[in-house]
Amino acid sequence: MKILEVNNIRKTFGNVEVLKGIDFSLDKGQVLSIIGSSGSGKTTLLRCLNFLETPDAGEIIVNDEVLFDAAKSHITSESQIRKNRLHFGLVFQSFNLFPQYTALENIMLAPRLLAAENNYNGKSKSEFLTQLESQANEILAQIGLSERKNNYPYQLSGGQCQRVAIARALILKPDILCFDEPTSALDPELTGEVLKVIRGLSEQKTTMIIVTHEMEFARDVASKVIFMSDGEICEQGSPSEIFENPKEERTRRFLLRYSGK
Amino acid sequence: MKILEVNNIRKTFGNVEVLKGIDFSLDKGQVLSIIGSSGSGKTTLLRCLNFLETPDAGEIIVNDEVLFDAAKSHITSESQIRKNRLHFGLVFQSFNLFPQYTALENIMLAPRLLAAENNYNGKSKSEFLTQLESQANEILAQIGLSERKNNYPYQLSGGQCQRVAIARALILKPDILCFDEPTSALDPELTGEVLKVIRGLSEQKTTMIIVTHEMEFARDVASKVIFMSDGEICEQGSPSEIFENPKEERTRRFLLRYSGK
Amino acid sequence: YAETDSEYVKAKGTLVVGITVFQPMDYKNEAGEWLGFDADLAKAFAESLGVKAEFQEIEWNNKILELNGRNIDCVWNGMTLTSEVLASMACSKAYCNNAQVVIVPANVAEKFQSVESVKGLNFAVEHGSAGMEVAQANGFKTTNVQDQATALMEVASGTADAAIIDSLMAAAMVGKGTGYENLTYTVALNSEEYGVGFRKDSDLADKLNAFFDAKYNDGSIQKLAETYKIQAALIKQ
Amino acid sequence: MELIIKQMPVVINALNAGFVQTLKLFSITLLGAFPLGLLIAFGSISKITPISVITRLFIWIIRGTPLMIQLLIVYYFPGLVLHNPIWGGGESGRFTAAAIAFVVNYACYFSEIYRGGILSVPVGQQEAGLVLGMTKRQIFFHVTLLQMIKRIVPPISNEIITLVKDTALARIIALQEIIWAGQAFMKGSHGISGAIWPLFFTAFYYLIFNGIVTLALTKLEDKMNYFR
Amino acid sequence: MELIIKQMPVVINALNAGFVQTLKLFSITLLGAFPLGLLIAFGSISKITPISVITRLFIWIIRGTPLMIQLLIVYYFPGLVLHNPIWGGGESGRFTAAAIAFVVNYACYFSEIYRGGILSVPVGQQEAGLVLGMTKRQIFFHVTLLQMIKRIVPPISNEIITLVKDTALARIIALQEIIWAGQAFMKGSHGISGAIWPLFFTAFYYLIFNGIVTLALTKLEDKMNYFR
Ligand SMILES: Nc1ncnc2c1ncn2[C@@H]1O[C@H](COP(=O)(O)OP(=O)(O)OP(=O)(O)O)[C@@H](O)[C@H]1O
Ligand SMILES: Nc1ncnc2c1ncn2[C@@H]1O[C@H](COP(=O)(O)OP(=O)(O)OP(=O)(O)O)[C@@H](O)[C@H]1O
Ligand SMILES: [Mg+2]
Ligand SMILES: [Mg+2]
Repeated sequence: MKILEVNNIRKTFGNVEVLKGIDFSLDKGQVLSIIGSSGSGKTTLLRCLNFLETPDAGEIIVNDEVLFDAAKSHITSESQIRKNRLHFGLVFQSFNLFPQYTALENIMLAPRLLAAENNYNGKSKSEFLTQLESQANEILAQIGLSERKNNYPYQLSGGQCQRVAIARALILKPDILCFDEPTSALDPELTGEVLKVIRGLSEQKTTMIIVTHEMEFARDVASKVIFMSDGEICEQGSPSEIFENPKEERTRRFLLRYSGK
Repeated sequence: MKILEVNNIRKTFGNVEVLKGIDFSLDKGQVLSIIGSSGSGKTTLLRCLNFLETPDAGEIIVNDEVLFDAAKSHITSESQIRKNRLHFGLVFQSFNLFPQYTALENIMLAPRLLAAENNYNGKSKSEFLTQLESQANEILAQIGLSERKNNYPYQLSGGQCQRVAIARALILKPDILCFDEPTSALDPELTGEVLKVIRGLSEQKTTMIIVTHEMEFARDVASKVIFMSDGEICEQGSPSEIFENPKEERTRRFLLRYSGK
Repeated sequence: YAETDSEYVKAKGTLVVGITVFQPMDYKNEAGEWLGFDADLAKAFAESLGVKAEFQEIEWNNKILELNGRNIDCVWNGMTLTSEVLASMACSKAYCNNAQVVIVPANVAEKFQSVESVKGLNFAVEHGSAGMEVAQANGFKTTNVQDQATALMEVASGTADAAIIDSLMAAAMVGKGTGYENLTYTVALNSEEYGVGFRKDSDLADKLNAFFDAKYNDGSIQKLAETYKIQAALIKQ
Repeated sequence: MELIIKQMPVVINALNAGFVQTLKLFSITLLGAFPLGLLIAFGSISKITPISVITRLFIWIIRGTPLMIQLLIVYYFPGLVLHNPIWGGGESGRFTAAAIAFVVNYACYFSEIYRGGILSVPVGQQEAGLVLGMTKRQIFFHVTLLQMIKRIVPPISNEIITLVKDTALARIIALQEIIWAGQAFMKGSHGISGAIWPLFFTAFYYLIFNGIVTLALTKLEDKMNYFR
Repeated sequence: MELIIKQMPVVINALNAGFVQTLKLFSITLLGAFPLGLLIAFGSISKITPISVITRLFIWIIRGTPLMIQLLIVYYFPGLVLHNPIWGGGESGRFTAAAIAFVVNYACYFSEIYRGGILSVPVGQQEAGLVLGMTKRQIFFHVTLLQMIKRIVPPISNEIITLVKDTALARIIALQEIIWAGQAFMKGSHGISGAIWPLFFTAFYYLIFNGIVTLALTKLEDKMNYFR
């Protein structure tokens, strides 16, 4: 069952075409790994999916609903974009936790504000907050951070911060969770704990798109791999197709660089 | 032939004993990899070898010459310490290139100042500088940076910076070259080029001590591996001994953490 | 220091005269040289001591500091001999009459020709000046400003209804042909006298008194007064 | 020395009165310049070019000329040039004029600090808010504002310390602040004349005032340190 | 208006003369405060406790009191209290006293900036030098110094801009800088009296002076941008 369809996404900054027509689709519960060298447009693609950038052309379709159509983008209202964003979650490379809130507060802030706008969906405020907090606690337990929930970001290690960032995205129950190099700002030793959480999510059939430089992990966890080069999808397929039998010369060269030989 | 002997090095900061008696030795041309979890004292050990910290106890012997003996350390003169330092080279995790100098100037600065003190070893200044520059160019070619020699550090990628840092240490011809996590500040993609340079040095039989989190690389390049834990050497041996048949429970647990499983 | 103030002055060869710009007593011509009734007299007095007169503009507020700190040797600048001045300096005899007069905008001058009529006005006066004393003695409402020129400006800008300044200054600075054409002066609130101030215990005050006597007797002071049109105010020595 | 001890109570009383003026000017300047500065900052980063150009020109002029001249212009210009002496001549009119000059001057300095503060909050914070479905308004009030405040506390503190001393400039339009009160004893006031020590004594008032303000600001900075 | 045009040449001449004093004070303050500030900075981070404590106390007092009072004390204290009027009463003595007060005041402000600059060069730079066998002296001159200068250019620039305007304070001890020259026409000078516009006109001098200084400092900052 297709959850996401991306058609012919293009994006130009100034006079540099960064995305040159990206097409791919994703089934519910699949994990997509995007690999590719620096500057190939991976981050820009994720930012387009999360409406942080407006593509110049193309469509984004989620659950058969057209969320974005470049042809009509100028008539989309701010509040419509806000709603569209909630189909996606995004975990940044540099976490971007809110430094003035504890781990728990970071997780609860967005749903609390959203609910306040909707009069707490008919519940009383305190009832809603109790429910929200128990939900947040559940997620905290899932990522193994129950004990640090009252710590501020600066009191957490990089790996712990990234896990809070994942929890913050999860609580909004996005259809598709995106990761932009979730471990590249981390010490190698702390990388493991974040990868473990992502692996756990994949076992629960969370639909995910993961931009990563961790080749071994990408191969392990993905159901589908895209190799991007220079704003285009150069090659896509199953992990074994890409990693063991890359068809394209560019893919082969890219993978070689990771071994340092 | 023993090039380095370290006997019972101890170091305390405040009331925390960070190094609890470190003993090991190294033969000429060997490559030693030091692994161990964060806070186990690896950096402190390298800093002691390079006289950036003064150990509280122990000896450091290079080529049968006692460079450091804690019992006599208080009578060692500044200029003696300077001389001792030149037996070692140290490449920092964060490169610490001098930002106001080009790659070439970074490499030439220290030997130039040193020679100026010694009246250019009897040569004329211009003759000396020509020789030094051709030497620097040779090293730049060796690390593959001939074309970037006139760039300032901010114009270089992390991997290129680290290679310049290596060249800067090499030009002083140290007996033992030390690396403190030389790739951990780098994007995974740039790691390869630095590791390649280090691999090249090992093929030329450069004696090296490498603190690293790149387990695969450590296994590959090292002739000897030390696993440190909590200020002590927990286990040492050949790469295959440590990585395939670790004797100690602590070593096993540490290595497991790297797989993220 | 030398035994007496006159020896001190002679030893350094200059008599530093503290002044502010005050027409017609001390002011600069277009070439930038100091002239005026006080300035010319001071030059002559210095000459009689065998030293050179040096004019130094000061911040009027700081005149006692300047004198006691020996940055200047005398204050000779149309200075009214108020009780405060007499208490803190060694002063010469009075040499010139003065009055504190009320300055008002010319267009309303008719209404303010008596002490009674100006009672309700808001006055700008120089802080610590004779004008301030007179105003207080009459129970006027005052605003104290830094100097008399500022007091004039306060009236011109309408931030005060009236000012009280020296009549000699008023004659030179307000009315037709001056910078303040729209102002005029009306009531004189008192009569008072100008003197020259030296450091306490200075012997120069007596020397100046003798100098005044001599110059009055030979008629040169009177001639000088005519030059600056203040002959009417001159005091007989 | 004995004389000084005898004069002390009178002097202290007069200096205290002057100090009250100093303190009033100080407080009103802060109260006015904090919000006005924010307004000016928004003007200077406005996307409407005429607004931002004019605001920046205004900031440049105010920051480029001495506060002393600004005081003279604010106080005397309406009467002298516009022939409309809006301030009146009393102490309260002078105070109002001084307060306006100070508020505008400091608001311009503050605005530049605010601007820096707003721009220095990493854009990632905004984007994180957007991605979580927050509105721009919610992001400003719940995410950016406090981080901005944290960043501007140190530079604003410097300006506040400068303000402590700048209040002395108000004497140029005859506002009788503490230095004026100290100088009065040189000229004669309260039966004391030719006394210099009261003027120098005002330095202690400044040191103590300054010390208290510095302490309070350090406290505030510490308070903001609960996060990083 | 016509009158103003007639008065213009005379006024400009007089203002120029005042401006020369302003300029002289400005330059000498910088020339003196740059090296003295470094000395004070070294004192304040000295490992000899009495030196560092006394230096810091001194800095605290100077930064905590108005420059206006410092000017009054430097100029009048020797004569009034020590009975030794070292400055004399002339313009040159006043200038010397003003210059000393300004140099010391600004040196204290600069010293804090230097201190910050020295401490902000990462310790890794020193360690890299040590490991390469360089002496501490070589490291200071060949590695640290230029990086420190680069870091302090922006805050020093701010102080220099403030100095442009602070020079106006010297009028308190009757140094005839440009505002004094402007005010003189209110009282009568060069045959003009009761003219207020020259005083307001001085603002243009400040704006232009300020503009030139800002430009020069921006150039300098750009120059240091060849490395990061
Ligand atoms: N806002 C922008 N304005 C201009 N150019 C941009 C902008 N964002 C990205 N680019 C350019 O677009 C190209 C693709 O950038 P992008 O960040 O998507 O690459 P990436 O694949 O994520 O690389 P990396 O692996 O380094 O994160 C780069 O050349 C980048 O310089
Ligand atoms: N200058 C110092 N003062 C006080 N404690 C220090 C100092 N330097 C290091 N330590 C402490 O010594 C211990 C060992 O630190 P060290 O940096 O040697 O560990 P490491 O093995 O290099 O760790 P990592 O893998 O994180 O670099 C740590 O607990 C650290 O906090
Ligand atoms: Mg990216
Ligand atoms: Mg380390």
